[in-house]
Parts: sequence; C-alpha cells; structure tokens
Amino acid sequence: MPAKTTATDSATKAPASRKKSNGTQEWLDPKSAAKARKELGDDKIVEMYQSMLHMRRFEEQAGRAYQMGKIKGFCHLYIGQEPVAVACAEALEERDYMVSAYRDHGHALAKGMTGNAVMAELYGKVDGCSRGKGGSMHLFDVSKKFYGGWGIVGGQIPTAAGIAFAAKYRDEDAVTVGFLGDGSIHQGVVHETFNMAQLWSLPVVFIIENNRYAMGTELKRASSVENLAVKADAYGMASATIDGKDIFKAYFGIKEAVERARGESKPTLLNIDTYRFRGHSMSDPANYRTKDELEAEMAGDPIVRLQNWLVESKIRTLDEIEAFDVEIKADVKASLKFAEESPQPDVSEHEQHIYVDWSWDIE
Amino acid sequence: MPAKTTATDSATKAPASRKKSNGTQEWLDPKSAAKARKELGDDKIVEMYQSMLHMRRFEEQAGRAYQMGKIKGFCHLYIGQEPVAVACAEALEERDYMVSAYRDHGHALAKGMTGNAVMAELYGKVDGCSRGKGGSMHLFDVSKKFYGGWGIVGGQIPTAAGIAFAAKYRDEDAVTVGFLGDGSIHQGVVHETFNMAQLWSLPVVFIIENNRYAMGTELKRASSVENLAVKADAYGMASATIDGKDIFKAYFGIKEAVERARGESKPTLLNIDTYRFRGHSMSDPANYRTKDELEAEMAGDPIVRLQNWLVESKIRTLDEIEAFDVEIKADVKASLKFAEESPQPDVSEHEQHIYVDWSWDIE
Amino acid sequence: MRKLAYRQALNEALAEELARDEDVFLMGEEVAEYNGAYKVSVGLLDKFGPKRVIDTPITEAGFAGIGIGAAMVGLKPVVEMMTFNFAVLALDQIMNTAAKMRYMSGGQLSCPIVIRGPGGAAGHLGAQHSQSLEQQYVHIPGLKVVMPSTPYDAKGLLKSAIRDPDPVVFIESELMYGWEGEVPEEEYLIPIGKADVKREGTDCTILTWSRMVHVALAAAETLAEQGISVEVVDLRSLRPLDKDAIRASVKKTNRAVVIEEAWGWASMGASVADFVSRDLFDFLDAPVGRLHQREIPMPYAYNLEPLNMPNEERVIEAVKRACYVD
Amino acid sequence: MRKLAYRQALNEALAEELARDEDVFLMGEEVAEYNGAYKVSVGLLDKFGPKRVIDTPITEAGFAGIGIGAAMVGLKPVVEMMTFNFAVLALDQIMNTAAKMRYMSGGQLSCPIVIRGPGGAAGHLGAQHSQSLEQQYVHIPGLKVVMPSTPYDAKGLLKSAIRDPDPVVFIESELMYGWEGEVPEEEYLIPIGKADVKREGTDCTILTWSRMVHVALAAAETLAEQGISVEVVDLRSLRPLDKDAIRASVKKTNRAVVIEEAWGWASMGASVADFVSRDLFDFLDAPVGRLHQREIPMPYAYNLEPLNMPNEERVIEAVKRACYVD
Ligand SMILES: Cc1ncc(C[n+]2csc(CCOP(=O)(O)OP(=O)(O)O)c2C)c(N)n1
Ligand SMILES: Cc1ncc(C[n+]2csc(CCOP(=O)(O)OP(=O)(O)O)c2C)c(N)n1
Ligand SMILES: [Mg+2]
Ligand SMILES: [Mg+2]
Repeated sequence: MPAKTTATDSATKAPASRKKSNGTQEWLDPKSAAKARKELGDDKIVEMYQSMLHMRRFEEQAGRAYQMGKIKGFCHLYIGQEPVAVACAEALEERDYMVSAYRDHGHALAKGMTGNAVMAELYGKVDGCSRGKGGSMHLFDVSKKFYGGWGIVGGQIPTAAGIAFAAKYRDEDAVTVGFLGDGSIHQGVVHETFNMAQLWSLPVVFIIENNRYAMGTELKRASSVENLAVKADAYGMASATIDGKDIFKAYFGIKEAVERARGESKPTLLNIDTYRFRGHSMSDPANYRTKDELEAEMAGDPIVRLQNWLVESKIRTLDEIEAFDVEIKADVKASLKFAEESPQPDVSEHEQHIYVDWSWDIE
Repeated sequence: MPAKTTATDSATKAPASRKKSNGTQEWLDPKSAAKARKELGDDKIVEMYQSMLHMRRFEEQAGRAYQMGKIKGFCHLYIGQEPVAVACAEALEERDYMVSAYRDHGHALAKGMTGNAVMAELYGKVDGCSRGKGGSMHLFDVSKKFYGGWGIVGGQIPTAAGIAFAAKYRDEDAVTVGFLGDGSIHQGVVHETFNMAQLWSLPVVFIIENNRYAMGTELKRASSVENLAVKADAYGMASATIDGKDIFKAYFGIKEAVERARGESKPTLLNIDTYRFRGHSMSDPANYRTKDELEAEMAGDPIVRLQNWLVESKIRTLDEIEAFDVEIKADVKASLKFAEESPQPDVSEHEQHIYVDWSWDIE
Repeated sequence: MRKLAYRQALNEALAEELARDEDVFLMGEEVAEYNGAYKVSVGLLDKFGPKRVIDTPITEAGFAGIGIGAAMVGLKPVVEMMTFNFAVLALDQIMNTAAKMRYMSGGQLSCPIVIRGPGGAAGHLGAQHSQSLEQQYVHIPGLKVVMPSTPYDAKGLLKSAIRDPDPVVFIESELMYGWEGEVPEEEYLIPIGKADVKREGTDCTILTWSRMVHVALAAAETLAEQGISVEVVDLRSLRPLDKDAIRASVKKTNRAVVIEEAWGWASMGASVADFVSRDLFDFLDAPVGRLHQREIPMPYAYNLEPLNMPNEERVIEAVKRACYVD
Repeated sequence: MRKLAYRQALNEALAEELARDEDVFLMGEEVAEYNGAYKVSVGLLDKFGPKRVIDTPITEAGFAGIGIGAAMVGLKPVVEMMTFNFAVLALDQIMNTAAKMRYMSGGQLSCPIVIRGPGGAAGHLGAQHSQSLEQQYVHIPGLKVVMPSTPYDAKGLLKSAIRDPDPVVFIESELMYGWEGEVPEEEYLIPIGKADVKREGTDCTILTWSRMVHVALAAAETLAEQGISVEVVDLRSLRPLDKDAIRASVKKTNRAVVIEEAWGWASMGASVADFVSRDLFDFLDAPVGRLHQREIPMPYAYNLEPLNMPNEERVIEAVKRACYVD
C-alpha cells in the first residue's frame, strides 16, 4: 500500500498481527465492520474516517506550531487515540454531554467544535473556544455540550457525574460521557464518584482511555490489577474492555454503554485499549517505551487500518482518500491561519469572568 | 439462663436463630469453638471473655460518666462490637501495630492499654494515654503499638498502610491492622491506599467493622453494593466476610489475614459483620433503627453467647463468671476513680508538643 | 418580633428557596432521613421529597464535585458539609473547579452552588474537629465567602447565597445553632458583601465575624461601663469585603481591633488588619490590634481548650491596648 | 565557587541525605524511573535502588498519607508532589495528620516528613496549574514551611528539612529549577527559621521569598541607579518566620514593601505586612507596601498572563510609593 497517504505518525507497513485465513491482511474486525456498514452506512463511516484524519492532521499541525513556539505551556497530543473520540461522538446524540481532561483536543473536535475554535484556544486567542483564557487543557463549548478540559487528574469525573445527575434531575434524556486515563483511575475521587453513580443510577459512561502509560509510568507499575474493567465490580457497575484501535469495535462497545445510560439510566465503566504515539506532552521524549513497542503500535495505526479497509472494501478509492487528506490539510492550515490572525483577548478581558459581576473592590 | 449476669445492654432471651438439631440453643459455631479450645486453650478463651466484658463494663461506665457531664464532646461507644477487637488483638503479636478511628476505646483496650489510661483520656486528664490532649477520638500509646485514634473518616487508612510500609522497610516482621467502618469504606483515600497496599504488597490487614450503619445511614443507602468484601476485587486483594458476633469465627478469620500479611507480606480486606448496640455517639438517639432490629441483635449479644457457651461447655461455672463480672466492675470503678483523681494537664502543657522545640516566636 | 434559633432561620431559608426554585436541591451527609447532623435540614425531606433532599455517602470530594457539575449546567445545589473540618477533602473541587469554571471557560459557564455547614470550634472535640478554616476559601478568586453571626443574617444571607450566580462558601457556627434572635415573618434578603454595625461606638472599632461578634458585643458592654465606647462591625461577608464600612468606622474611631476564631497566620484577620493598617494609615492613632486562636492545635483537655480561644477578657485587653488604657 | 542549577542543588541534598541516613526515602509520581517530572531526582534510583526511591500511582492523598504513617514510626520520608497545585488533594493528610500527631498524642509521636515539590506559576499552564498556595500550609500550627530562592539556600535548607523532627512543607519553584547559583563542594546546612539579607540597602526594605526575591533584586538594581537604596530580605522560611531579621531591617529603613507571587487575601504577604504594621508601628514612615498576584485566576492568554503577576516594574512602583517618590 502506498506510503504517501498514510498518516505521518504511522509506519507504512501493515500491522504484523491480524492475518486473514488466506494470509492477507485483516484491517478491522469483519463482523463489526459488516454491522457498521449496515447500521451506519458507508458515507457515515467515511465521515468518521475524515474526522479521525482531521484530528490527526490538526494535532500534527499543533505540534509543529508548538515547536515553533507559537503554542506554549503544556500540549498533550491525542495522536493514536482518535478512534475512541470519534466512535464516542458517533454513539452520542447532540444533546449528550462530554467531559474530558487535559488531553482534550480530539474529544472537543469530535463533539463538534471547530478546528478554528480549538486552534485559536491553543494560541490563546480571543476567538478560541474559551476566549483564549482556558488554554489547551481547558477547552469548553457549552453550545456543543462539551464541558472541558481539566488539569487536575481525576477532578473531571465527579463533574461528569454531576452533569449526569442534572440531566436526570431535569429528565433531559441526555447521557454524559466522562473520559479519564489509566493513571487517573486510581484517584480517590474517581472511586467516590463510581459509588454514587451506581447508587443513584446516573446516566453516565466513564471511559478509561487505557493507553497503558501515565506519563512515564506503565500501567502495571501503578495499578495492582492488569484489567481496569474490574474496578467496576467494586460498585456493581456494568463494565467492558474494548479494542479502541478498531473504530467499529469501539463504536459498538461505547454504543452499548450509552444505550444502558439512556435506556436504563445506569452507569458503565469502559476500559478502552488504545495507545498514544507521541509523548505525554510535547516536552516528553517518551524514552520509557521501547522503539519496538512504538513501531509495532504505529504499524497498527488505526487511521491507516480504516483507510486500508475503506479501500479494500471498495467504499472509497485511494485517490478519493488522498483527496480527503488534501482537503483536510488545507482545512487545518486554514485553522492555523485563523488562529494566527485572531487577536489576543483585549486586556479588559483580564478582569472579566471572575464573577458574574466584579464591581466590588477586592484588591 | 439467669438474667443477672448478662451484660446490661443485652436482653435475657437467647438469640432466636441458631438452634441445635435437638432444638436447644447453639451459642457459637461448634467447629470454630472446638478448634479454639485446641489452639488457644480454655484459659485463653476465658481471658478473651474477660476482656470483652471489661470493654463492655468500661464503656457502660464511660457512658454514665458522659451523662453526668464528666466526659464531654463526642463519645462513640463500641458496645456490641467487642468480639472484633478482642479477636483481632488475640490474632496479633505485641510487636504488631493497630490503627483505629474515633470508635477506638475497645481497640485501645484490646491492644493492651489500661482502663486507667483510656478513662483518664476521656476525662481529659494528664494521666490519659495522650496526656488528656487527644480525647476520646485520639487515643495513642506508642509502647503498645497503638496509633490512634482519628477523627477524619478514612484518614487513618493511609496511615495504617504507611506504618506497614515502614515495618516492611525495616524488616520488622510486624503486621499492621487498620480499622474502618462500613460508611468510611467509600472515602477516596481508602481506595487509593488499597491500590498501593496491593501494588507494594504491604503487610497490612484492613478491617471493616460493618455494623451496617454510618451514623443514621444504613449500608444500602450509602453503598452501591451489599457485600463490602467485593471492594477488594478491584485491587486483586484478598478478602473475606466474617461473622464478628462469634468470637471464634472472628478470631480464625482475622488470624488467616494476619498470617497472610506476616507470611506473604500481602494485604487483606476483611468485611466483619457486627452491630453497635448504642447510638453513633452519646448524642444519637438512633431512631433510624427499628426496636425489633435492635432487640433481635441484643438478643444475640456476643458476650452473652460466649458466656453461655463457657457455662454449657463447663469451662467455667456461672458463679465463676459472675465473680469475673464483680471483679471487672470493681476494676472499671477503679479506672473511673483514677480518672476522677488524675489532675488536668498543667497549663504549661498547652504550649508543649506542637513542635519538638517551640522556642521560636510565632504569635 | 418572633424569635428563631440560628438553625431554624437557616432551615427557613432552605425551605423557602427549595419552594421557590425547582432547580434548588440540598445534598449532604445525613441531611435527609436523619434531618441533618445538626438538624438544620429538619423536615425538608418530608416537604420536598428525596429528589430534592439527598443523603450522600461519606465522600466529600465526590459529592461536592457532583454538586459542582450539576451547578455547571444550571442547577442550584446546596451542598452541606457536616463540618468544614471535612470540607478540606473537597477543597480541590471547590477551588479548582467551582471557583475557576467561569474564568477558564471564558465566561460560558457559571457555578451557582452553595457549600455550607458549620465551622469553628464546637467544644471538647479535639484537634481535628475544632478548626476555623475560612482562610482556605477567602484566598481563592472566584469564590464568595459568607459567615453570618445571627439568625436574621443567616436567613437573609443564605437566601442570597442560593440565588447568587457564583459559588458561595457559607460557613455557619456549630456553637450558635441553638442561639435565638429576631427573624421577621415576611421574606427578606441580605446582600452579600455588606457589613453590619452591630453596635455603635466612638473610641475603637472591633472588626469581626461569626461567633466572635457575640464575644465582641459582650466585651463592648463591659467596656462601656468602663467608659470605653466600642463600635462592633460584623463583616458578615469575607469575600467580597465591605471596605467602605470598615473605612467609615475606623475613620470615626481611629482605632481598630480585629478578632477571629481562626489561627492568625495567613488568616482573614491578618488581611483585614493589614488592610486597615495600610488603607487607613493616616487615621490610626494606634497599631491595629489583633486577637486570634493561639498557634496551637485545639487541645481536648477541658482546662486547656479555653486557653486556645479568644474570649471576652482578651477582647477587653486588646481594646484597651489599642486605646492605650491602663 | 562552582555553580549548580537549583534542581541540581536539590538533587545533591537528596543524594547526600539518602546516603547519610537509611531511614530517608523518596516517594512520589515519576521520581524514580522517569528521574522526576522536573528532573530533581535524576540518578537517585540508580544510586539508591527501588527500595529508597519509589514511584507512586497518581494518588496524592494516599501516598502522602503513607509517607506520614511511615514517618510516625520513625522513617524520614521525602514525598514529592509533582506540583503543589496537586498537593491540595493531600491537604487533609498534611494538616490533620502530619501537623497534629505530636500534639494529639501528647508528645508521643512525631512526624519527620518533608513534603516537597514546585509551587508557583510555571508559564502558560492556565488557571489550575499556576497557583502559589503556601498560605494553605503557613496557616497550620505543627507545620514548618520553607521556600528557598537560590540553589545555595535550596540545598542547605532541604538537608535541614529532611533532618527536622517535624513535618516540613518545602516549596520549590518550577521556573527556577534551571537557574544557576554558587554552591560549595563541602557539606553545609542552613537552619530553618532564618531569613537572609540578599541585598543591603538603607531607604526601603523589601520582604519576599522564592522567585520574587529575584524580581526584587532586579528592581533594587534599577532603583539604585535612581538613587533609592533597597534592602532585600529573603524570608526563606515562612513558618517559623524570622521576625528579628525583619525588625532589624525595617528599623533601619523605616519603610517596607512585601512582595509575593500568591493572591493577596489571607496570604503570607498579608501576614507579614500586618506584622510589620503592628510590630513596627512607630518605626514606619509610610504605610507598608504590598504587591501580590491580581485577584484573578491565571489566564492562559500570553498577553494576559503577565498582567496577573508582580514584576520588576510593579516592584519599582511599589517601592517608590513607599518612599513617597514621584
Ligand atoms: C492531581 C494531579 N496529579 C498529577 C498531575 C500531573 N499529571 C498530569 S497527566 C498525568 C498522567 C495521567 O496519565 P493517564 O491518566 O494515563 O492519562 P494520559 O496522559 O495517558 O491520557 C499526571 C501525573 C495532575 N495533573 N493532577
Ligand atoms: C471526612 C469526614 N466526614 C464526616 C465525618 C462525620 N462522621 C463521623 S463518623 C461518621 C460515620 C461513619 O460511619 P462508619 O464508617 O460506618 O463507622 P461507625 O461509626 O459505624 O463505626 C461520620 C459521617 C467525619 N468525621 N469525617
Ligand atoms: Mg494513560
Ligand atoms: Mg458503621
């Protein structure tokens, strides 16, 4: 298969694993794929491919902007984990809520926020989704029901449950998804929340994006159990472990949990296997992973797998897919330009949004 | 059986449950009882009875002193839960550590602290185990390896794990027991600690004294699961549910966990069924429990059960047991007198023990 | 006018606001079936049902966070902390989520939550249960902090706090729950950010809040007999602070003593005293006086405990020192 | 003399104390295999092995509590908080266990632990990651709080902190880790509780600590050119506080400006300013000046962020105001 269209982060060779009986490559689980074609339809699947590719190109661009010193502070790239966000957003309705942490670019884009608004936020510009005052770790868009964007590990989980509580309180028939990482699962407040979510049967889905590392700490050095899905057993909560590198498996796995939340108002803990191709943040060389491990993972780049599946399934030709990439790259460039040109917030904004009214003199 | 010697808090009629095949009363599990006679010997069992009765009389006395206004603040009585503390202390060596919370009188006495030192502490007198500066919720005796005595629900659990960590660090071959309640199990820091205790295989035993109520909140209203032992599954930690109203079952259940800690340096979570006959604290009327429930529980008073077993097993006669009670009551009276007569801490103590050296001027 | 206990006044405020606004709910340990550990929520479960009055497990960080999340999407939670000694477990949620949401979201979000419960010493509860920790909240931009001293203030301020679009930390006093005071039948609100002169005087201003207001008033009474006229200004709201009320009083008396139940370093009292010293430098005839808890954990021993606390006698000394008397 | 970066000086202190005392161990997130999120613990795992240098899960309350428990039975843990923004999750353990153990046990127990890590703003990290929260610790009896401003002070004070029999909160500065300064080869200790005059002057005293010391020194340089002689007193230790050093300097200059990176209400700066205003009332020729972070969460936007912070220009203004210049 041609190298030129494969996502920058991924090697050109196909994943070593996953051979068909006839010895050729099995890109994605055939059963889920067939189901997806029936339930979602090919065009929707193509859209999902496009949004994954958009996330990828968007963050590659953000990474370059960071290296050029145009984006500062922390910048936690989502590259490699795209199927999770896209599958999740696809499993949700517009009225549903999403809460993320600091690795939130992909989630924000998946929930419908524009590349312009997110890129401008990374630039700290006034047209950013948080008017440039939040930054990479604090993306918000109330109109898209995207509620951040959190810097304190685990702190977003009670918030997610609280939003679910409110949705239930007001009979909104809305589901809330709260994302956390494999390192964040150990925080006490996460466990406090699990108990209340189950006790009060809140319509919430907790998604562990298990990329096997918390900064430099591999899962097994931080967790006394290998399988994080068992965390749910302590609360009698439904749970599942899902392959987050296969967009279709991810979609159906998340969909089931979302339906449980919407239909039965019951929480679910999902342990989704995924992998980040980049370091923890832009400043992390990620030496704690072997070159082999990284290469093997990148060989199974989920975007490349879907791309190859699309081509082999004759849903789109390679040329069409290359065309997408050209478009998307142009789109991302436009977002960059938008961010570059967007003004910084006016200095008057410095004193706004602390309280609804800050007329009183505190200083 | 005669009412006169039964513990004040317990009804005279035998527990409705537990009939022998021949229709007569089964006071304690026969298999465990037989095992206990073999492994502990009758005299040791009698000692255990005596210390349970001592706790009971001690706290009845403390309760009266509280009603007379001689003991103030909070006073959380342990009445009804005595077998847990006694069985636990019996399962431990002197060099082993014990950490409790605010319902700590029984634990302190079981670990070898004198009635005088504990009663004087409740009185806030200088001969109290904490020189009168800690109070009912903060009993300490380093020489007995008793490390409190905590007011913040769940806060004692990382401490217990930390002591276990230190014991392992120094190859002390010592086990640490940390007590908590069925309401405290939900605190986040408890779960954070469970993960590290298992991950680092610390020689610690976490004992949930599951008396089914947290203040006025029944277990099922606070916990999404009925069986608290499953909390351990989330950490791959060993666990067991134990009948804490049967002194022998409690003993062997705890012993097994202590041996796991000492032999394999592995933590265990024990979910011990027990019941408090009194309110949460002296100021709690405990209206949240039905009269029937309370009567049924008190009919199964674990002290009365052991007493009846001792008599029926011909280990001690009723007269001998009555004699114990007379002695113990006298002993408790003596502790009360000791506490009454002990002086309050000298005012100079007010400024002591803040720092090792408080020569510097802070105020 | 009718008299109500401090706890009854709070109870009325909660009942009225629960009745007034469907989005208001009360959540905390023992608030529902037990009617509140300190009986502030008596009868509310019966009146408003389990959807609006909710018992929680003992997980302060978790349920504070759930309340905050609910507030972020427009509900108006009142989260009871059984005491503020335990609220420290939820401090991250309060200072990093509730306080910062509006700013970090560029004004998209607000967090109209009230975190309330008793603070301060209770009596013979030892070191972990007898702390005055308002400084943990006063320090944080984005939070408002209110500490009423009377049933009247408690009711009017709690109603305002519940209607406030920003997060309000509302600290009551365990020892005052039973204290009675006049509370009118008809509804009223007291704006957050306004101090109240609880006693007028001309020689020295006492700046204080919560239970210490009553210690100050008792001292003022005694001092009046000795010919020293003390003005007692109850700050009521610590953030925002009513600087104008402080200025007005101190410009009149030219002397100030700040009294607080908390420890004195990096405390609200230090801030108030510092404000007076700098802002009113040219009006002060004497150094600002301060009285606070000794820099010592609260001892349990009944004879030592009182030594740790400001009391009438010490207030009198402090005022006299500020007035250069004796 | 040789120069070391702030982080290297800390690393040496840790290495020397780990080598000196078997009971000392280092615990925290990423301290071992990753060599520290900010590389303060570089090489320590290799030197001392996994028993002494321990990576933890991301559970601040839990591992702080485990360290505290270990300290209660005589070990000397150094617990690293990746930043003090996260330490608030462990505040209950620090203020209710570590700080109170000695007192509540009537002197039986001690808690010789060091809780250390970077505090203060880092740069473009937004509101939750850029806080100066020393006031949460300074307020608590039983704790000691140290905030060194130079590699020399950092090394000498960390060694003293590790040997201290009481709990010490040791707050470093994320922005200073790379800054170099002279550090002698031979071992030395700096006692906790002693301030250090970083620059002598006669017209005005600047009282500050941590990174702000350098902002103050830069301002002092500029002011010197303008004929204003500033004395910069680095408090170094916030609890205990070196009152005598403050008195000595202010009695000489009769003017004082307090500078801190933190917000200003119920802050350490408020306490220091209040202390000067009252204790040195008769020596002050002008109101004490204060400079602190704006009462605003840290904005991310690169143009707004600097507006939140004290800087050289503002220090110069504050000193001139205190000196009635312009
Ligand atoms: C309370 C808290 N502790 C520590 C940190 C520093 N930190 C930020 S992300 C991170 C690792 C989290 O790993 P994981 O949960 O697996 O999420 P991932 O980065 O893999 O997406 C750490 C330790 C923090 N932000 N908050
Ligand atoms: C952090 C914290 N929250 C709340 C309290 C108030 N409180 C003290 S004991 C208690 C109930 C605990 O119940 P449980 O754990 O079952 O122990 P038990 O009293 O039954 O022995 C509560 C809510 C506290 N002391 N600390
Ligand atoms: Mg991870
Ligand atoms: Mg219980």
